[in-house]
Amino acid sequence: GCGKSEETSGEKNNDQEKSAQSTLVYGRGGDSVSLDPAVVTDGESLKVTKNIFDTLLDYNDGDTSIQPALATEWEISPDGLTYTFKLRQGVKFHDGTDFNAEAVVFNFERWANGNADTFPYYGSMFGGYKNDESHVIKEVKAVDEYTVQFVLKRPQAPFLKNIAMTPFAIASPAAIEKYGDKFGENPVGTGPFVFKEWKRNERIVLEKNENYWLEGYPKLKQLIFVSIPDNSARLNALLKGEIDLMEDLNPADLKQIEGNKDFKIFKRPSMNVGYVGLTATRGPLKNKLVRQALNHAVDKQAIIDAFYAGQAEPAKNPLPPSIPGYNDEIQDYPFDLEKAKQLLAEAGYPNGFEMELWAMPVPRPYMPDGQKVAEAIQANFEKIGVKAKIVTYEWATYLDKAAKGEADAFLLGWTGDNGDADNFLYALLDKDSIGSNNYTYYSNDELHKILVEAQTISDENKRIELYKKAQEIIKEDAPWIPLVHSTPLLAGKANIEGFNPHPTGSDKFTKVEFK
Amino acid sequence: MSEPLLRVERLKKYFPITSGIFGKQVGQVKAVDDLSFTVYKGETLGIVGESGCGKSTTGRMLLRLIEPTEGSILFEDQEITRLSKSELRKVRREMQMIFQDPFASLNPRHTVEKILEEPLIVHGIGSKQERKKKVQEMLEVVGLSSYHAKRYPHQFSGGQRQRIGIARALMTRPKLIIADEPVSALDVSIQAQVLNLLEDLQKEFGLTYIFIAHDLGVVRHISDRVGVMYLGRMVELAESENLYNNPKHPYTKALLSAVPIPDPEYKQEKQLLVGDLPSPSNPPTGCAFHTRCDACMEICKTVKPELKEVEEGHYVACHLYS
Amino acid sequence: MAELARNEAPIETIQENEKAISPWREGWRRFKKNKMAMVGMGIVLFFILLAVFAPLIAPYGINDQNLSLRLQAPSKEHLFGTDDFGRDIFSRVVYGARISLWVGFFSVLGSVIVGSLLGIIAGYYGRWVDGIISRLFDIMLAFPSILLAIGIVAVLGPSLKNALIAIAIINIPNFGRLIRSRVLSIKQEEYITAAKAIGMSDARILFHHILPNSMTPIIVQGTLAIATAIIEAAALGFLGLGAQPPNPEWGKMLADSKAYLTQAPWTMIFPGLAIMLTVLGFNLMGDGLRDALDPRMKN
Amino acid sequence: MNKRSILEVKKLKTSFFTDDGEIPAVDGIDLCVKEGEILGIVGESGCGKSVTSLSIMGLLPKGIGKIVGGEIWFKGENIVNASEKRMKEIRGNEIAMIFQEPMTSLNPLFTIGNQMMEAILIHNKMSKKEARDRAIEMLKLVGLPRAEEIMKEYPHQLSGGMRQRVMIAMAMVCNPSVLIADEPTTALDVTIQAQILHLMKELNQKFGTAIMMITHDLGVVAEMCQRVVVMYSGKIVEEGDVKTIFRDPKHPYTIGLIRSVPDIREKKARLYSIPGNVPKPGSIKQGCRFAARCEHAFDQCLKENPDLYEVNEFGHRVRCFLHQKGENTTNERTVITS
Amino acid sequence: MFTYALRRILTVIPVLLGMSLIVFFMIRAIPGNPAQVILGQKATKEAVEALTHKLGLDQPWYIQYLKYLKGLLTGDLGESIRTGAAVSQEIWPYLAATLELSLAAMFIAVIIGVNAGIISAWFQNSWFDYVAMVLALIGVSMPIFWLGLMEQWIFAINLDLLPTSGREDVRNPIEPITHLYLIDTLIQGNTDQFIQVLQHLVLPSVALATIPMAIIARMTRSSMLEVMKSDYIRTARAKGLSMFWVVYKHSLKNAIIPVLTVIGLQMGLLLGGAILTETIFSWPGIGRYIYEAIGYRDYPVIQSGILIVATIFIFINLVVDLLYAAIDPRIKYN
Ligand SMILES: Nc1ncnc2c1ncn2[C@@H]1O[C@H](COP(=O)(O)OP(=O)(O)OP(=O)(O)O)[C@@H](O)[C@H]1O
Ligand SMILES: Nc1ncnc2c1ncn2[C@@H]1O[C@H](COP(=O)(O)OP(=O)(O)OP(=O)(O)O)[C@@H](O)[C@H]1O
Ligand SMILES: [Mg+2]
Ligand SMILES: [Mg+2]
Ligand code: NI
Repeated sequence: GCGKSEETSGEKNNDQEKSAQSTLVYGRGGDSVSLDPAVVTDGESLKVTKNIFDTLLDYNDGDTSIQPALATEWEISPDGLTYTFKLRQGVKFHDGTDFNAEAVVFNFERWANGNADTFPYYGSMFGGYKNDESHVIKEVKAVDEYTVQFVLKRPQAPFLKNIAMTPFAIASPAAIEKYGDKFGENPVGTGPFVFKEWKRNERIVLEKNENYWLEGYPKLKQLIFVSIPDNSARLNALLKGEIDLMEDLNPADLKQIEGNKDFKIFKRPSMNVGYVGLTATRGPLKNKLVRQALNHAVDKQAIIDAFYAGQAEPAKNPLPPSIPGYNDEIQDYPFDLEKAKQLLAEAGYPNGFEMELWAMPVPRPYMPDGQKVAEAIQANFEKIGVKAKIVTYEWATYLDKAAKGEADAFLLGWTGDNGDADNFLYALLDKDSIGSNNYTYYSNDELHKILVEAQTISDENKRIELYKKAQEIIKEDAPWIPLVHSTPLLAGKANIEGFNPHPTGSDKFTKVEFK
Repeated sequence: MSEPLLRVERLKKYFPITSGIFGKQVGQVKAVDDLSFTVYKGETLGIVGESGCGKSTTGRMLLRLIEPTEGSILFEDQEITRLSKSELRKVRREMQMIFQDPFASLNPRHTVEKILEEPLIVHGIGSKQERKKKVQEMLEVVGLSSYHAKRYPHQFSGGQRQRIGIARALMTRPKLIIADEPVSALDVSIQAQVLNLLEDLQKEFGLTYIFIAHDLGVVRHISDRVGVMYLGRMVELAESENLYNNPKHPYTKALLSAVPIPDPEYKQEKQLLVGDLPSPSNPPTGCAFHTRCDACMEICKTVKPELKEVEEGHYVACHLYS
Repeated sequence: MAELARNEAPIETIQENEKAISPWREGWRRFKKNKMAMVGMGIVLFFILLAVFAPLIAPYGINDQNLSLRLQAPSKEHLFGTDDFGRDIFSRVVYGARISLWVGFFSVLGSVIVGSLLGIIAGYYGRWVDGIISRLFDIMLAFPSILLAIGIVAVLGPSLKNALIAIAIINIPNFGRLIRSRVLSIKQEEYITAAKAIGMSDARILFHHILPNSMTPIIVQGTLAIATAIIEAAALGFLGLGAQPPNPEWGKMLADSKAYLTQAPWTMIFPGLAIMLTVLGFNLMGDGLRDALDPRMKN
Repeated sequence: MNKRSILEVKKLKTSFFTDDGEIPAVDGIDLCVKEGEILGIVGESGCGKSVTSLSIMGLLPKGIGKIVGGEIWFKGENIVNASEKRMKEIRGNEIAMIFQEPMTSLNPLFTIGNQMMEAILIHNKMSKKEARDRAIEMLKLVGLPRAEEIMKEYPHQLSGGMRQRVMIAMAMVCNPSVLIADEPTTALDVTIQAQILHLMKELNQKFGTAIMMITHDLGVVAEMCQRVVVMYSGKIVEEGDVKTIFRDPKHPYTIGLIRSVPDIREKKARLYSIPGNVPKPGSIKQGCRFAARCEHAFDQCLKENPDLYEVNEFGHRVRCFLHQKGENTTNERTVITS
Repeated sequence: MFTYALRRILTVIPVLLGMSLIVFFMIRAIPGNPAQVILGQKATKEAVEALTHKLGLDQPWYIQYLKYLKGLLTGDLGESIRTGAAVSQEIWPYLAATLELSLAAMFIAVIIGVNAGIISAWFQNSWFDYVAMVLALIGVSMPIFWLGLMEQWIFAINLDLLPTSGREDVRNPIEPITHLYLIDTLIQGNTDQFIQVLQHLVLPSVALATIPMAIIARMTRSSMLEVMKSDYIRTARAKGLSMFWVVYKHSLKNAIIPVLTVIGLQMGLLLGGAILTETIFSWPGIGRYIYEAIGYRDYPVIQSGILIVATIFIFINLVVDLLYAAIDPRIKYN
């Protein structure tokens, strides 16, 4: 209540505001599901836990390269099977208990003993759980109080990147035991902010961790996450000063912010791709030439200008350029309606055909407004005689039906989890992923061989070669029309400093402050 | 007297009073309670009584528009109460009804022609041309013009509508007509027209009427015999002259004396009844009239008097005469 | 006999040359006198004409995109301005009339047919049949109707057709109840007793007397229901559960331009006004019809 | 017969303005009510009886009904254009009214006591307690048993006769000088009607309240009234002493009316009947309104409208050309003298 | 009267049962698996299957339904699939938000609607009557989501008078006690916050009030006109009662009965039908809660949410019925 919080009432005072603002209100589209990072898969939850918990390793500020966090240094055995981490000393959980090797082991044991239901990310990143054949981790042991050792069954190339993922944050063993099932509502970690209050669907309040291991940080006294589902409403809230920082700015509103000196734009480096999936098992789309023709028929730049406010780059590969392995030599299919028509005729559809074009009902970072993009594409297709009927389902239904291969062409996208090429190419286009994230039912054995090989070797350069080759195959087969790599936009008060939006979508507010 | 056309015996109608969602019966309205009378061919039987005494219910039961609770109705030796639906339809050709409200009893969306033709269609009488012709004829009979056939009811005055209602009843050439207060909604000058018409039609077609009304003057005028009802029962039944000149039941006496006479010079000792009509859902024990009767005896409070013939053709249900 | 009648021939209140005035004609006469109702009918007719002649009236196609002319303010070329695809809003609003009228009319037609059928069955047969049907209506009415519509669309998948079906379904109980009570009250009318007295069969009574006499409230209620149906369709469209792009459904147009409220308010103002005017037209007309056809039915 | 008149209506014209145009419901009637007398007004449905009474009370339906001409003199004051404030003082206090439908004339949501006391408190400065006592007294006066209980009851708990008694009690509560009774017994059964008529007569005698008794039942008139006015289609066609009118009616309509009523004392062979229908008000534009139905109608009747001609000096007047000739009244217009 | 209320409550049971059945099937007919939704786009097949099993969604429908019913009988509304919290606990804040909003809207609608109706009837055919009735007609013809947006545009954005969305100021949050913030702030005696809550209430409640207000005004007017034509009003006037008392005592009490029905119905509609307003004004209410639950296939939340809304709706109608009895002595329930 405000009655007792003096600094909040103080903030209302204008003259004090400039010097003393120390509460940041962050407006976002939805609420968290749980604040136990290990049990969730949704970005909204992780966004918050990122600030309550720390991971052993962390990503660098603007990209996905690794830097120390709770672990200060690490060592990899030459066979790539043993990883030894030195832990930071003197760190305490928010409940006052000590952070040490035992705590790390406890956390990993907890996850490994779970299942796909309880700790979904663990299973998918580390190949399964304790008794599974495919489980990568053989053993986690505490060598001494501040040394932990991971022994793997087989080498895993992106292991360090995985370890750095927000879900694998180290939680207080004491608190886990204390709260049991309710840990998700009473999270205790070592992070820069301490959990204070959660009012579902409205706000989550975090407070400064006075004993944070990074000297002098965090700068903010309070960090509040509020949910305002509607993008425009959120913008209004920002303009009226009800919030300080907002994500998912409608690209259309970019100009408005840029023209206002009280506010500024923050751009999240792109690690995503938005695409049109062309289901390879349906009607005319079975034909590679048709798919290529459609690739020629989309004016990506116009779409970007109109619906991304220019804040995206046209995509030619499934991979975003920032990810190692990106093949920049590939020439995109140019926007060429004549060529497209010619290809269609070649494929036996000189007069075009009819199909469904599914448009996603919800805004995503890679596609702020699926409906509009679909409409633009529809108009493009129309010009080569392809009559696309726009179909929308509710988001859950959409994914469900698309996964079953019921869509002809559909809009979708992907945000990378850990900055590895595997997380895009294998997850989205390998034949193993049919039924899960390969919605196009595209299946190419040669590609499959390459992708599997790249998973098991740890030689970075070799992997990059393999991925480049993979992208060539994909370009030729054209299971997608890669549309864009978008730059998600955030807007905030002009005096916010130290905020560098992270490509993964989860930001740490340790260094953020008001000037 | 001629032969009987309709014989009603111990007719009863108890309407259930239900309550609640499960329709539990919590009581009964004894609308008609043990009613017997006979109607002879060619006569007019008047039935009078105050509002709610069961006149309409009786009339409707005779046509089985309301199912009787008990009792028998013999029409030309057919037991009406036991007829199947299709047999009943045949009988309805022979018995017709004229209603009180000239506004409500004609379907506002049908032309006069359609209204009059319908009985014929229902009973499959005549070809289309024949039916049309019959309609025209009947309109003339009841004093309307043939060009009225295409009009709708709302274009007519009350008296004219009542004529249409009468025409409809006559279309199938019935033997018996039950007229339920046919003139009580009409103005005096129109009332006389309709009464005359009814009389003329009776002569013309040899009709038998059961004439229900609460206006004692009208009933006297048109009826050969008159029955007086009180709370669902017949309290007195006699030749019209006899009943009016020599009423026997205390209720009949009071009723007659209550009627204002349109003659300022005629002075008559009023016999004012006390109180209101008791509720038919909770009728008094014994003689239903005992609560308002100034000749009430002990026996009246407990024993129901039967309708008995005390003089030739003069029936009374009163302990004074037993 | 005829002589006798002539003796007392009444003076005619109707002259021979006077026309037969059917209740419909009478209703129309009263309707014509009602200024508000005529305004309503004018508005409705206007939108109907707009819908019918949309291709002639609209200067541009509904999907003529021109991304370089996005969000232009109203001007001579674009009376209502352009939307975020550079499409002409005026043309889209004109074509939108087709959709709204189509949904309004057919959804109500659907509810009327199904509702009347159920209502007649319930009212005529009574007892347990009535019990079951009435309970069904109770259940449907206790549902928050917009949630029910959303649920139905979620099951069927969002599209204009399914929105129409959903709207038809949620309006069924209204008509069902109306007809049921109408049947019940008409059953009590004396002319029905008269029909029974002449030996008419139940079916004939139902079709020749009860149904025709239930028409006026259906027409009145139907007109008013078209008004609500148009709003409901727009609401579903607004939630993205109705018409799919590039269909220029008014509600959908509002939803699509919501983001431009501050920059380009015209994208919101005109479709909204179109909805309001159409609905107002039907409401005015419905009110007038009620006064003219069914003066007893005031609410 | 030389009582003063307290209510006088002169050339009253009241019209309704509807979609179908102006309907002259009351078209220039003159009548007066004298102290303590019972004046009967008879006529068939729609002839303007109720409209006359509502015009007097100033209770015409707002917006459509309007007095378009004439005067209404009450105790020497023309109340046609009296202010609403003045009318409020008159209504209920000086002129009271009871209506035809006892079933709907009492507000169903308030107790009898509440409605009775309201009538008292509007016009009298009294405590609630006093008003209550007065109300109970009145209820007893009109012959209601258990008056105290009835005070607490709602209208629906009473029978029609009892309600009409309540209405009368309410009307009489301020001792009005004129009571207008608009068909007070039409909706009641004969036995109850007899009770109510008896009561009204008693009150008339006891308090000397003048009563304007509107009815269409000639029997009621014969039994109750001293004088009677016969109306036809918005006009008075005959006026006079009850006995005279019944013994020697002059107007063909009055004659027809009296002859067409069946009598319970004897059976007439055939009823006399006036041919034709009651005309809608305003439908006859020219001539005597009764001419079309009149056996004696001649040319003049179809063209001109007859005046009310005096038949004798006792106030027997008739609107018929037949009697213009018979009597040699000199002037075109008869002035009503009181 | 008490037994009547009891009986009415009993009749509600089959309706609610039927409704629970319909809702149960309807939401299961929506394609899409809740487990998939919860785990998101990136979940593995196994994870989805495991969760499906854990949620008991792989059991035959009748077992699921019976389980749910059994829970209901013991007052257990189930647990949210998404958050794992008990629906019975989770739902109140949302319900309170909607209650506060719709009560505020109803308050506005009734106060203005009833009085406008009365005055229109009293001065029938006056300019006030015309203006009020034209406005009312426009009101019933208004798409409220559009009205809401226009309000935001004019009052919040252009004129900057009122907040655009939400129930409270995030920086100055309210300590919930009852979750009805007006009451909470009053209890805490915090006038600043009370005003702040009021400010947040204005725009959405006005948008929400428009239609009921228009309907109530029209209904009141026609009902008043009807009543004022009645015999007993003529009687009251014949007694010499002034117009004011005739209108506000004799007419209003009679005329209000059909208006009450409308108020009851509209209140019910507001509760469930505020989704659009709640969406536009980011009002954390029950409508949006259920709507979002549909998106997440959160079966227990949808089922119980709709059931609760319907129960309240039915309950309001029950109260209206009982009010009738209180107003109208002719209605005897026993
Ligand atoms: N359908 C019904 N259900 C229950 N009670 C009924 C029904 N019809 C009539 N009654 C009751 O039966 C009694 C007799 O009614 P009926 O209509 O026969 O009287 P009536 O003599 O024709 O009266 P009126 O002169 O008013 O026409 C009344 O008390 C009435 O309330
Ligand atoms: N509210 C009204 N609107 C239009 N016309 C009316 C209205 N009230 C009365 N009239 C007209 O005035 C005429 C006289 O009506 P009034 O009520 O005075 O008749 P009445 O003599 O009292 O008849 P009844 O015996 O039926 O009561 C009627 O024919 C009718 O056409
Ligand atoms: Mg009857
Ligand atoms: Mg009258
Ligand atoms: Ni506070």
